[in-house]
Amino acid sequence: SGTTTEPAKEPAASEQPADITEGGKYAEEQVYKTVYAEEVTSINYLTTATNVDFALAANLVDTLVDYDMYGIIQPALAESWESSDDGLTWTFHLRKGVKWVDYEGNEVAETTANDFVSAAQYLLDPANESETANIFYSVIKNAEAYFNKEITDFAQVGVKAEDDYTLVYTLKEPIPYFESMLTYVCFFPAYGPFLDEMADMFGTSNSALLYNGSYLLSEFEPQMQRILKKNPTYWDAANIFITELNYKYNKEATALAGEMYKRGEISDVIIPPASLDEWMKDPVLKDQVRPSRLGTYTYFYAFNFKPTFDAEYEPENWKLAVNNSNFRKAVVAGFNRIASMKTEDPYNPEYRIINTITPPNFASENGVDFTQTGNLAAVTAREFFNEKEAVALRDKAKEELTASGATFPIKVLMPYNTNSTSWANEAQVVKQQLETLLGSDFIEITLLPHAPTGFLDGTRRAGNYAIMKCNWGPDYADPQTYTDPFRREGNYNFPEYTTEVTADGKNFFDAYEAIVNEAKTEYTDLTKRYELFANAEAMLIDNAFVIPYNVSGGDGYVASQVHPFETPYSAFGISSNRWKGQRLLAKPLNTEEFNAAQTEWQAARDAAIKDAAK
Amino acid sequence: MAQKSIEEILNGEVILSAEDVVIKFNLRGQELTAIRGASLDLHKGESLAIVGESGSGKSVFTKSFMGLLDANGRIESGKIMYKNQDMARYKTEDDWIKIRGKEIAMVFQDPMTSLNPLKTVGKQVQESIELHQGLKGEEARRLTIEILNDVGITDPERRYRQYPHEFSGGMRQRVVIAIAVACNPNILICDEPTTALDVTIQAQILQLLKNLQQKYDLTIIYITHDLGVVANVADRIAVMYAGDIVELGTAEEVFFDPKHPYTWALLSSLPQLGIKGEPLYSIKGTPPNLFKEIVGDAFAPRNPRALKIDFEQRPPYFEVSPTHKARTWLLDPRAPKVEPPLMIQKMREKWGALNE
Amino acid sequence: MNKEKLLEVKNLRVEFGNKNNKFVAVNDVNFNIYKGETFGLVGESGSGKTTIGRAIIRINPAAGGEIIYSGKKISGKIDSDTDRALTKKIQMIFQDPMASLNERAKVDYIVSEGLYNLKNYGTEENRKKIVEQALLDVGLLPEFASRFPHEFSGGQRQRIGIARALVMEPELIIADEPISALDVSIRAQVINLLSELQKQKGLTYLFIAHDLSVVRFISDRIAVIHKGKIVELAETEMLFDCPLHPYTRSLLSAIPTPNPRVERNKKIESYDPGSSHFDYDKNPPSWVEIVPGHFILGNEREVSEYRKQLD
Amino acid sequence: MGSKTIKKLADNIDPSMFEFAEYDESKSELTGYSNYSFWRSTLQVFMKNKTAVAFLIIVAVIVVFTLLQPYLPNQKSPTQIYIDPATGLQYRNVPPGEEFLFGSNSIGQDLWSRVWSGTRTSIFIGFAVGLFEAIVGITIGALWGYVRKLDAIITEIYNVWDNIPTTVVLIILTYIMKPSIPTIIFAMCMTGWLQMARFVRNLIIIIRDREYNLASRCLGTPTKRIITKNLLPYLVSVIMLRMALAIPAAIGNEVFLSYIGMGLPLDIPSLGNLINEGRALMMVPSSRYQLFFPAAVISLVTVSFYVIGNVFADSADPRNHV
Amino acid sequence: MKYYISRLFRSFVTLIIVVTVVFLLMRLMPVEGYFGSNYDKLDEAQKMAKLENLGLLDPWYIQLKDFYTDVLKGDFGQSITYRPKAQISDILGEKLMISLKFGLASLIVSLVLGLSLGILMARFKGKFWDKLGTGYVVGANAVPAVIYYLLIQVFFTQWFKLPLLFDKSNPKSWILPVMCLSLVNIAYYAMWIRRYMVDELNKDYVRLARAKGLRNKEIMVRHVMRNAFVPMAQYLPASILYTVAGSIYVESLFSIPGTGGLLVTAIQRQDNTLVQALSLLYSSIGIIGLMLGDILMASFDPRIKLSGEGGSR
Ligand SMILES: Nc1ncnc2c1ncn2[C@@H]1O[C@H](COP(=O)(O)OP(=O)(O)OP(=O)(O)O)[C@@H](O)[C@H]1O
Ligand SMILES: Nc1ncnc2c1ncn2[C@@H]1O[C@H](COP(=O)(O)OP(=O)(O)OP(=O)(O)O)[C@@H](O)[C@H]1O
Ligand SMILES: [Mg+2]
Ligand SMILES: [Mg+2]
Repeated sequence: SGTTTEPAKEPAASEQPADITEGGKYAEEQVYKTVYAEEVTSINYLTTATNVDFALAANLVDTLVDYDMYGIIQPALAESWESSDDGLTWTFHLRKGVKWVDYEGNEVAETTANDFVSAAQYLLDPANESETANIFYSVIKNAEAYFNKEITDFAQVGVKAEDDYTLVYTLKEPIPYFESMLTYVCFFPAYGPFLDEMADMFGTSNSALLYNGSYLLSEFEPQMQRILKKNPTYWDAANIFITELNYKYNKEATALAGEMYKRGEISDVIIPPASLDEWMKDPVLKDQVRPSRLGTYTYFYAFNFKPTFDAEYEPENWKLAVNNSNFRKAVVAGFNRIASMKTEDPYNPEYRIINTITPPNFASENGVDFTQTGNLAAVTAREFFNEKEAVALRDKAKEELTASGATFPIKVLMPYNTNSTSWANEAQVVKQQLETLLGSDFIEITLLPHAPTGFLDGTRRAGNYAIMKCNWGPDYADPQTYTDPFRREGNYNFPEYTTEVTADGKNFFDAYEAIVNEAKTEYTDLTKRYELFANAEAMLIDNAFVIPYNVSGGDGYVASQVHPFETPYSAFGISSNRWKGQRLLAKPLNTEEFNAAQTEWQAARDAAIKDAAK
Repeated sequence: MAQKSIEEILNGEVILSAEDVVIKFNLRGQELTAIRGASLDLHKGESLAIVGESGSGKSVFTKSFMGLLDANGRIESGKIMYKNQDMARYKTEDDWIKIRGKEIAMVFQDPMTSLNPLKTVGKQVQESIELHQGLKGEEARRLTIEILNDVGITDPERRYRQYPHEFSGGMRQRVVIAIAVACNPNILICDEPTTALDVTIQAQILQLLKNLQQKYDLTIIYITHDLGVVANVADRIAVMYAGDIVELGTAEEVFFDPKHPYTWALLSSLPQLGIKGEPLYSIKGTPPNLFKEIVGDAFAPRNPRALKIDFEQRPPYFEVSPTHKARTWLLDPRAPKVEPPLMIQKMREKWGALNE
Repeated sequence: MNKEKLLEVKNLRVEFGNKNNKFVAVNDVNFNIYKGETFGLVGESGSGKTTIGRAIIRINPAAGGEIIYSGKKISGKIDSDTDRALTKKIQMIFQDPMASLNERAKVDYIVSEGLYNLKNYGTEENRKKIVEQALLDVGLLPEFASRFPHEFSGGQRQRIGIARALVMEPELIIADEPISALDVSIRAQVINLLSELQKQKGLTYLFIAHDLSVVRFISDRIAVIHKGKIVELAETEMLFDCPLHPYTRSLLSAIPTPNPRVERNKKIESYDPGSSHFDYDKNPPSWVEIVPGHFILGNEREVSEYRKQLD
Repeated sequence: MGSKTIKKLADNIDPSMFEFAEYDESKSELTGYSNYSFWRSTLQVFMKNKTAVAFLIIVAVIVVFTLLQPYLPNQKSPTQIYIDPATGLQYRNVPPGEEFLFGSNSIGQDLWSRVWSGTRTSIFIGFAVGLFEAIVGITIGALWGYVRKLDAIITEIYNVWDNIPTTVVLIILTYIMKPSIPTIIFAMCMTGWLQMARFVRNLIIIIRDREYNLASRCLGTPTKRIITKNLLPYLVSVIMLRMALAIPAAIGNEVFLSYIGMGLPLDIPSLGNLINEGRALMMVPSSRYQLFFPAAVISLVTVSFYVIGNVFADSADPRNHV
Repeated sequence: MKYYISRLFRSFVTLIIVVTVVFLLMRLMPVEGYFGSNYDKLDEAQKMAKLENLGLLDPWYIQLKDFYTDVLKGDFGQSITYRPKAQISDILGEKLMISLKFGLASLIVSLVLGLSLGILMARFKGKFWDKLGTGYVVGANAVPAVIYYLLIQVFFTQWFKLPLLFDKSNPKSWILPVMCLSLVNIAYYAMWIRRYMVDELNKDYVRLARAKGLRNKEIMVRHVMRNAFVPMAQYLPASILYTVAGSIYVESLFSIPGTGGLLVTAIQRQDNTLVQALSLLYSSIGIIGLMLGDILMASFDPRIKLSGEGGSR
């Protein structure tokens, strides 16, 4: 059945608190200041796929729908929408009177359904090099053919403005997660005539962009600063509390930000692991330090089934080892993730460690989080690190491997990127910890430092590793997205090369693939769909094809005036980058306050999800 | 010609008098005695030539009259009297500024490097004038051009604006002389003014100096080891060896009646005296090491006619005539009678003897 | 004349600089050097004396004319055998004893450098012996072999330079102002040594100098060079007795004599090429043997004038 | 004048002294010259400079110590991460003390052994680069300066090579090769020899036409020997200076490379990455020791080589030998 | 004149070779680098589209031809990864100006202080000032700049109440960066001017000037200083021009939006067009700087005639 969303209530002006500080909780001056080291590459939100760029674009241009602070979809530019029964056609009814303004706040035009069509057309022109076009054309009908120039009539593409305020998307397949995709940059609107006018120059400076979001990019000087000013014409201006966002570029921000924060020159600081102790030891500073919120990027150590490395590291021997499940399991059981995690977070290493590839709070069905679904529930509950078991498994593996002609120690090539200090540190810990536990006569880990230039091509994609830490982030809010790395011809760990067989004699990977495919085509029964995905993921983990490691911890520890749980929450898309609804605190949260707030938030979210599921 | 005779000069005023000057240098922790008690009276208006082999201290001795010793050198003892002041006592730059240029000027040996390559020739001469004759601007310029003209530089107006590298060696030497003369000094010290030049130019420069001497009433000290030059210009000759003046006399006396074995050797080795096909007379050996203390006569080791005493005790000056003295034990009445070497005798035959 | 011509220089021309900026340092120079004689070359600074010497020893290439040694052309391209032979036969002594010795090498190496190059000394012991002998020949003690040049006085250094040339057992030595950098008192040492060696070994010298009194003492014949051209060439005494060319005369008149009586009254003859010569534009000078053995540069009219003077 | 009085003084001399002394010609040749050896004098002059000797000792001690350090008793490994047995936690940021002489870093490695191991690496890199630069730079520079025919071509090569941004070369090299000690040495050499070659060339041009070289040419000395015997010995002092300076320069370069992320991987400690790591702690007073120790060593090494190089260059100049 | 033309021509050839070599070297870089962090998620079609647009799929000689055709038209193209689609000239324009301003400020400071210190050192050779100066020179070179820049930034801002970061509107924020930029250069200039002055002081003409009766101070001012400056003059234009290259350390620390480190970033980010434009710029600066240096030196020193044969230099 189709879904219909009621128009949201306009937030009444009276709902805004009279006292913005709410009795001293919030700061008087709602101006956010920070220093940053990583410059945005582009403000052309239709082409870029870089996280820093999203963070900026999210506040400049609004989307059809948006998430609230608990991750529930809310109307935004679309006041209401419905889908057809076959789930292929989605119709959106747009809010009237939303203005496009330039960076100085001058009105240019009204935002209409046509702007979504224009944006799509721009996106699907290969000449514009959009890096997110594929996300768009993976779901919208005929979009891929248009992109590949197989059809030339744009009218055939599944995006249409029925009138100025009615937008219709036609999908390829009745995917259940389409709404979640709408907060992604490829579904952003852009004013057509302006796009045409700017052509190549669109999004190359703040004057080559129009704004209908909560902020205007009033100053944009790359490698120097950018200033965002509240957009007075924003349709939901009442919920924008921070009036100015001031970003100052500094390449040495990691070194300087702490000092600047202490001098009160900036609103927040990311505390590098190396100086964390210093902050924690100082009672005044400690009271301002808290962990940052978890993200959705996940990290896992992958076993490579298609080793291509130099003979010096014995790829043939590795093939024998990696296809031995006891060997892999011995490594899993012997891997003390907490020990290595301490290189990044010495105070609360467990916080970010996960047992799954799909992170918690990413997707849920019927109020049950995906990580608690099907066989994955057991995986989530399990303790991986077990010295005794590891030793036992090792002995078994050794026996089996000796029989199959492997030589010891098994050489394990483990690359890391030299531009990341924490990775280098972690790699050293992992090496030492595993070799100590399993014995260096059993495995010998060789760390392979690789320059950042061409890193992935030189290591993971080329199969030039034995075990390596990899990561993956979602493309839409559905568990399917986390199966991508392990598909055939995916260039992560090449599981299709495994020689392992299941109990019933089938090739292990074929068996896995069958489940995934079944799940993928299950569009209607989401409970079943989720369970199938969960079982597939559990299969990979249980058989030690990958070792789930951690979920990205945002920025580690921070001291910040920003309240981490007042921001919009979304597992995917750019909503969580929005400043909407946020206020700067008078005093930053400390860790206890953070934990309390998190618990509170989790409860509220669970309730909200249950609520929404009804 | 208003040229004074030797007698007139020697009876005239003593303008500068050095007495028992000892000059030492510190060199990397060692001490080098460059001048070992040399004395000299300089008479107003005379031309005195100092001859001697390289390293004998000619330059050091005369530089000490202007306070131009290198930083590692010092006057250990002795007096240098000028206008009733003992310049050996001078310490500060301020003391010397009153002497340098104004009273005593110097012409250096190497015309190629003695001029600042980046300043026009005119400016460099004019600098002297402004410094010592109190003239400025156009006046100074006019005088500069006049002096350039005096030293025989044709077309001085144009030359004024040229740089040293546009001048030939001879011309540069003239400029250096012009600079010295422009200071309007009483005494001019010419340290090897012509060594770097070829004979024709050399002759011109010497003539020039002689003319200037008359025009400006200069007292000139010539330092050279070319006896031909000496013969041309000198009224008196001082022969130096190893930091000491070993013989001093009028030009005639030294050329025609030399007394010191070193002077003999020096004159004997002149190729003009040689007979083709026969070896020239030559001084064997090398000069003494000035780092070591020299006992007796410094020339003794190279002197075939050295007396035993020469290795023991330093000879005093013996007066040959009121104007002629020499430091050699051979003049001591107790010494055996030694005839000057053959060459000297031959020379007398050829050019005549003293008082001829 | 029955003297053997060792070296013939014919119409030699030497140029410096590149095409656009050519400078002719030596132009149309002719002379012969006979075996066993000392040939003097005098002239003012920059007149091209050194350049001629260097052209003969092949440091400066000849731009025109030829140089013939023992009947063999040695200018221009020559094969490596001839090159080796010539290296041995023609040697040079340099003006500045300070600058011409490698300060960072021991005397032993300096003297044997040529031997190493020719590799003709047989055993190492033999080489030592040769060096020893060479040092003795120039009046130095053999033990000096292990010392460095800067420990020697100027005269001693120049003798090392001579020893270096001698070990090659050359036939012709080009002595480029070998004494002008030396002190009067040691000049004689070197001059004596050179004549001594000439007698002993039958050497031939090209003796370059600007000190005419020395040249007169040592040379058999003298060539006077002015601005890259030889203006007069004659046997020494003939040249000093009756110099013909105005430049030679002015040069001779300027020689300082160590005799105050003479010197004070001396008159210098000045030489001004502009006024001394007759219509060179129309009537260019040529190299004429005015009496046997006495050559002079002049045009017909001048030559007849000179003839008159001779008579 | 004063001669009368002098005569009196001289009166009491034994008349036998007024006889001719024996004259020995060869003795007069010998006067005043001593035995001399270039290197001995160089050493003597060098040794007279107290400061230089002090720095030489420092460098020697540092070099010897870095080599010996791993073999001394109770040394920790520079890459091992130390775990507190009591808590099972890594010894993170332990200030200098008994357990860790120079303290530990943020993941529990021993800074003492890291600093020495890093010094060893960096000095090795410095030496290797210095040596390579010297060999290649001198060879090419000498040919460039002495052999006229090669001048134009090498000059053009130089112009091109000199104008290609070093960073381009460095980054492309590190891309083609793995980040490792040989890579970094190779990368630095690729760009470093150029300056040396040019420097040598300019020096050689100054002295190539000196008379003693003409003399050698007249003696038929082949180019190779002229370069090795006549030219290079004159350059030894300046070349030594350059080489001495090449070592600190290479270390400084390594710091820069680490700074732009092209340096050695962290598991190969070097002064460059130690400093770069420590830099982040500049603002953390209690951890500044992590920067201080490597910085102190690097400064000491640099100053030492600088002073030694300069003093050595002075002492190798025979003008300064008496 | 002829000399300059032929020299310009040769420089031009060099320039072309340099840029071509850089161009080719950049093509050696892995394709991955042209894409952002999102590389993993792009499909083949997208990758090809991008490479196609960048012209990277053409054979190298076509790419080279296109590049030169554009350059001849005065078009340095658009940045590809650093700031996609932005005109190179726009990116560089501002950055060059700001680095130039800082560079010149620091150059002036370093010249004034460096030369004064150097002169002081030469004047009192072997005395206190000389020793102090030498200590400074050694120190400035020995301690890694990365370290003391940070120290200066942190402590000087505390002590003198100066802003931490550069701020266009606050003139005070110039002080520390200029100071950091100058520290090493002061040492450098002091060292060289001292050395040249000491060399000059040993020359004969100084002796003559002294004999003339000039005071030491006057000799310094009227004769030695200018002469000692000649060898430095050669490098001056290049130093001025090179100020536009900025300093990676200082600009990073003080948030100065200049060109410091731009080349490094551009190479690491594989922004080919930017790298090419920068190498063209820097090589031209190098070559022109050298030429201007020669001209300047010739104008200081009348002996130097550039038009002569290339001879010994
Ligand atoms: N600055 C100095 N330091 C050390 N020794 C010096 C210094 N100046 C001169 N001497 C020494 O003093 C001695 C005399 O030198 P001086 O220059 O006076 O000789 P000279 O007779 O002028 O020789 P020349 O004819 O070569 O000019 C020499 O042995 C020289 O080495
Ligand atoms: N390498 C060279 N390049 C250009 N010109 C040169 C070169 N060598 C010599 N000359 C010029 O050739 C002319 C003759 O020089 P040469 O050295 O032969 O003169 P010289 O008679 O030996 O003079 P001196 O008596 O000063 O040694 C001079 O004008 C000189 O400037
Ligand atoms: Mg002298
Ligand atoms: Mg010559």
